[in-house]
Amino acid sequence: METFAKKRLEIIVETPVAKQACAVLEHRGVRAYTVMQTLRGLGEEGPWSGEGVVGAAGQMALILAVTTENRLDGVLDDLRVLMRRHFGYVTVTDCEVMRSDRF
Amino acid sequence: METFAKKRLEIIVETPVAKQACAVLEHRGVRAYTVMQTLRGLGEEGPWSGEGVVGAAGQMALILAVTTENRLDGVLDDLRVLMRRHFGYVTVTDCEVMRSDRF
Amino acid sequence: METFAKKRLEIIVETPVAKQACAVLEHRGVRAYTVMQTLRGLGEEGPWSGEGVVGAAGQMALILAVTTENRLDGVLDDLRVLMRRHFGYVTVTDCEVMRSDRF
Amino acid sequence: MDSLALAAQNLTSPMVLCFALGLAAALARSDLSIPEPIAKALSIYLLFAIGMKGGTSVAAHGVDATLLGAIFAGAVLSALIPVIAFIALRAISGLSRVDAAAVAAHYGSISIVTFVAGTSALGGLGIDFEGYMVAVAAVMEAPAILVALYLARSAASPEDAAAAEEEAHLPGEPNLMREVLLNGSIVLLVGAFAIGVIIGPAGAEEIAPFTVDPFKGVLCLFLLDMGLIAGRGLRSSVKYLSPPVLLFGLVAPFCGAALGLAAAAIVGLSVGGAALLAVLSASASYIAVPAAMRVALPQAQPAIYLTLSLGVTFPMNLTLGIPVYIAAAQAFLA
Amino acid sequence: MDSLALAAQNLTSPMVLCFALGLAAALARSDLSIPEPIAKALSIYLLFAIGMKGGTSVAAHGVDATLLGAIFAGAVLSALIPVIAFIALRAISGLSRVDAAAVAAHYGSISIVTFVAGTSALGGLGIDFEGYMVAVAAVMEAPAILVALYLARSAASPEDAAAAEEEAHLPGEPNLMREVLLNGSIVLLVGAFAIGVIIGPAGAEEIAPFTVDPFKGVLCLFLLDMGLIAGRGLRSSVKYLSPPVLLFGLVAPFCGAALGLAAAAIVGLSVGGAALLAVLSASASYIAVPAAMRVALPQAQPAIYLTLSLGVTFPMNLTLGIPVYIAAAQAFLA
Amino acid sequence: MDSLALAAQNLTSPMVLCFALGLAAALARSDLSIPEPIAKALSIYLLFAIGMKGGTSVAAHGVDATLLGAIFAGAVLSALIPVIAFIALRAISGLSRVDAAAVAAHYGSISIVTFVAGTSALGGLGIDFEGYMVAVAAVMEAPAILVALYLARSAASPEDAAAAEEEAHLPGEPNLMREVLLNGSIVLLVGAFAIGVIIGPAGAEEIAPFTVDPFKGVLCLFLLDMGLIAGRGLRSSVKYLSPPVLLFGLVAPFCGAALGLAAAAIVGLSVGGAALLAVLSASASYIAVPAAMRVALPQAQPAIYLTLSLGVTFPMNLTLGIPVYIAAAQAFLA
Ligand SMILES: Nc1ncnc2c1ncn2[C@@H]1O[C@H](COP(=O)(O)O)[C@@H](O)[C@H]1O
Ligand SMILES: Nc1ncnc2c1ncn2[C@@H]1O[C@H](COP(=O)(O)O)[C@@H](O)[C@H]1O
Ligand SMILES: Nc1ncnc2c1ncn2[C@@H]1O[C@H](COP(=O)(O)O)[C@@H](O)[C@H]1O
Ligand code: NA
Ligand code: NA
Ligand code: NA
Repeated sequence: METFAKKRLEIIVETPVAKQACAVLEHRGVRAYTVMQTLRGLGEEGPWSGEGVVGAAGQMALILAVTTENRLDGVLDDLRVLMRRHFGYVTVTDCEVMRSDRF
Repeated sequence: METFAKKRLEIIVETPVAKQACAVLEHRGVRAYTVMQTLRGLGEEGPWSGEGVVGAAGQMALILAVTTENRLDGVLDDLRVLMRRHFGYVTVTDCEVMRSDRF
Repeated sequence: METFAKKRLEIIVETPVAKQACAVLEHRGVRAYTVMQTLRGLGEEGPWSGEGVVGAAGQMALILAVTTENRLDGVLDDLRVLMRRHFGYVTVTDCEVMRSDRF
Repeated sequence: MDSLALAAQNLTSPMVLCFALGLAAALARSDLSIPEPIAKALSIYLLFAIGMKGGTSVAAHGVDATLLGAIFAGAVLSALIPVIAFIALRAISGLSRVDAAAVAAHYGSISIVTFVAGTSALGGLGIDFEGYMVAVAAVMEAPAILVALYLARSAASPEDAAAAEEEAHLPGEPNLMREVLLNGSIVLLVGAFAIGVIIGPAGAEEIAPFTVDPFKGVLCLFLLDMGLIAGRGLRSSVKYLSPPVLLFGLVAPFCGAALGLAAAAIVGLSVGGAALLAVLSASASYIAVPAAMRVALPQAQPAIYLTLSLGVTFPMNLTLGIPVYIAAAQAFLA
Repeated sequence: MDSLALAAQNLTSPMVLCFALGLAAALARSDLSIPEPIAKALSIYLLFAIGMKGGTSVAAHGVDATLLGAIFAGAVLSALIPVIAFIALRAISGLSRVDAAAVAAHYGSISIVTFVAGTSALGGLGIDFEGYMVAVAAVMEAPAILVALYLARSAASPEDAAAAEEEAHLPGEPNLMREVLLNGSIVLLVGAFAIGVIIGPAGAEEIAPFTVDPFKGVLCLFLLDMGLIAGRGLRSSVKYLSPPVLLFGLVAPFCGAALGLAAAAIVGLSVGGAALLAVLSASASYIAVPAAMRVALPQAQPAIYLTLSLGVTFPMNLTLGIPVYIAAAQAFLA
Repeated sequence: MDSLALAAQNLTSPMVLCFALGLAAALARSDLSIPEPIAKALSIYLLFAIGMKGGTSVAAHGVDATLLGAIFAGAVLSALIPVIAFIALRAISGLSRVDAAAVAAHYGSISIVTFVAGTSALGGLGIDFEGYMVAVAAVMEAPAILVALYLARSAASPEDAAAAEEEAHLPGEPNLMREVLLNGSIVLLVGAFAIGVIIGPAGAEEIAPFTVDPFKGVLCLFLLDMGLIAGRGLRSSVKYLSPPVLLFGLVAPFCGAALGLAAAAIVGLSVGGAALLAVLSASASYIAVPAAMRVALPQAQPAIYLTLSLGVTFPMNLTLGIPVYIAAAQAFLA
């Protein structure tokens, strides 16, 4: 079956900044994303856990966005600025999708 | 260490249809999958959020299934039919696994 | 924009053993990971669901770790031992990141 | 107390104010939110408590012949209202057949929290009602869905019909009726009702500090959540509602209530029971039916039916509708 | 009241009916479910409230020498029952050593919700019990695990031993005993017990509208959830239970209860305390032990031990066992 | 009762003991934990109930001129305390400007659960307080953040300034003040307060079995959770707190409380109101401000401010501070 090559962005970012990360995506033409919760983790700042935590600080969100290669550079430019001082990271993976039009 | 090439299917689909998407996988020989919850997102239909929502409508589920390449075509055929009128999308990514037999 | 090739490890493992899987990662030099919850699934052992379940047994966790290729062999060696008798699996995917230093 | 005084008093009840707080918070883009599992738990609590209450009351007062009449009336109303709604929508709204059918399904079916708010308003006025109205509520969930699907499919476009056909051949095509009838909410409501019937008032006494005492407070919190959801929905989707559709969302409940009252009079329900049958007929589903529509009528737009049901009709019923229906029941039946 | 009348009355209690509702819903494949964090919260509430209740009661009535005896008896029962269970299972069931040991661990350990249901049944009958039975419950969680692991490992196959050996060299190999003893449930139960002892009845009064009044209702909701889980487990895994294993799940509790009663008589517990020691001995863990087995005995099949404990023994204890154990305690000790 | 006796009594309250249990469990690495949605729900409940209580009390007792004075005093304290804290931290702690400013923001702002614990301690002593102190609490959340950001930015390093500048040009740069003011906690607190004012004591009576009766018990569970979080934070991050910073976390609250008392005396609050203004001034935010700092001052280290606020100051206030502030209010104002 024919599939189309796209880029899968996976952004793990501290929850208080997740909204801004999404705004960056939208601004750079990524008009679809999905946000997920994470439970706990380990990073440069040591361990963290969201269990029992009430506020957004100290929690990490995962943002998933499948988009086209041509949008990638702009998105990564802005994300690099955003992530310079915030916890988290960004990965880009190659993926295939079934419908080219909707990305 | 020796690893084996497989395909990682990631399906994001509206929750009321997740069960049917899983049935499609099973029917096409994908005998293992994992379902995860998502929090909120943006898509062609605009923004959505699961926060405070009681029913399944208006929520999106993520289905993860690692399978062999030869099963892919059948699965995607059926998923294409299913996803034609439902919210969400499907991505396929190359991945490596440690044990070939169990996929 | 310049990006760097890394490996994305995705481990799905039964929750009671998730802590040990994380210890394995740390021991092999993977100093960052994120743990997520999963909802339900199907596998060799049949279907499972975390809904309404109080204990850790019978639930599956997802561990995400982006790391460098040179750490992979050691990690997979230990994970192979761990996963031999526990439910779940490990996938490795190629990915690109924006900052090389932090992985 | 006349209907306006009732409505005014209703507007300053903690329930309505909590809903208003949620609505205002969402419209002002506050990040106030109730976690999803908590919202589910509140809903489970309300279904459990209201079902139990109905069952206990049936155990205490027994049932009479009107029970069967009321159940039958509920089923008929649930099947009839979508037909009328569909015709009205097609006549005035410009909605496609599919969208009109989907909206119609919501108005034939019921909203249990509107029902609960109705019982709470009756309680505040000291008006009794038949305990089995809970069972009537359960019965009214499903027929509307069947009728609406029939309306939608009977005139589907060729492409829609083809797509539906192809999808129907996929494995795992859900047995919709089974899913609706075994829907968690219905099972819990009916199950708690049955438990209430079995344990009776003495048994219910044991757990009353859980099921009865905090009931109104929990309802307040749930209405806060509903306000948040309704506000969010209005903010993002009110643009999908044309004026005639909006009008439908405001007027249809009164027509539904009138039908409900008429049926109640025929069946011989008490004033309280009649008011509740009116509330049920006036209310529009926003949990079970939307999920069923996404499965069975995916080409209908949820932005229309969900926003109309939750953002327009629900608040109207909560604030204005319920006191009016109660006053009408008092006027016509007492 | 004889044991049959007790059992009959018990069958129509809201607690048992809620469990039955959950079981029926799951077997009928309804999508009714309690969100996972809510189930955890209900369990936290029950542990907190029952621990507090026990501690308060100890503060009110003081402790006597039987406290130490009861704790000792609990530890011995927890260590002894798995040995007997293991021998019995090997003799009749055809389970492998590893599976038999894993099952045995569950029956030596305890189920706190069965204990809670037991206290609730005693309360309904107006029978008092020693507040420190809560501490006895906590003590009985762990020994069974140690004994069962010893049984499993003492005769592991060479491959199993090699695999366990290799795994033991992985970093982060958990300190099982530490994890079991500092298990959240035990810490909460013992901590709430200690708080109850410190604050005493006067302090407990302050929070009684939270810890006491809604207790039974919360228990009902938790049992609804357990019914759902048990039903789901039975549906997918009853096929893994051979007739002898099923029989074990139904009969072993009575043997455990008999041992518990004997120990209670020796130690000198009251009728209520004896009934609870019987309940604890009869009950099978379904939270702590399964998790420990997955870590320490991964080759044992959870489909067997979980389904047996939760799907067979728990319902039997809840419906038939508890009234029988209470009646037996009354007959033998009063 | 003198302040030591008060403190001693306070130490054996169920509230403090629950916090201690959580702290001990976390330090012992128990896996006890409260699911995140449950912790959020407990917090929502407390905000709702305390807001409602304040509003109802205002409806009952009316407001006088001191209301405006108290609100003004709260705003001034919230703006002033960070300046003093910042100067003190720069003088004694060796923290960078940015870290000092971030810490200062926390101490100018407030912790609502400390406030709730204060009202609960007052209730235990039978001391009344002005219902509108809830509104004062809400007012004190935000000014501290603005002042601290000003302090941080007025002397940012060139790189920091450049980075902030560049980040400020990103799309979606949040409107911080808007977000803080429309923060869910503030909206809920103020909204529930307003609802309480509207419905008054009669309306509040209806939902008192939910908002009032179980209040202390829910507070206990929430404090258990806070103990768990505080212990976890201390375990992983106490190493980031140098002795002078630790000292600050222990002493600053008393200075804040003294300022609060002075302001209360000027404004003319009652003893209870004065004690609460002292508690608010002494308390340090651990929900709203940390989140705001992560957005607006990302280069400040959360391991410092969160651990200090939640792991050091909160327990100190809960155990020692509150009784001392109440005793001081009694001594100075009665
Ligand atoms: N390209 C994408 N990347 C990430 N999430 C997506 C994407 N497309 C759709 N989604 C998710 O699926 C939901 C429904 O999408 P849609 O069908 O476009 O309305 C969105 O709200 C997102 O949560
Ligand atoms: N390489 C990584 N793989 C997986 N998760 C990561 C990685 N780096 C950071 N994270 C997650 O992001 C959080 C913050 O990371 P850091 O900015 O390194 O403190 C960590 O606690 C992890 O949850
Ligand atoms: N290939 C796979 N793709 C996705 N999830 C899987 C896969 N294999 C196993 N899982 C998940 O891991 C659980 C345990 O798998 P198993 O060890 O096969 O019983 C399953 O129930 C799934 O949730
Ligand atoms: Na209706
Ligand atoms: Na036992
Ligand atoms: Na302060």
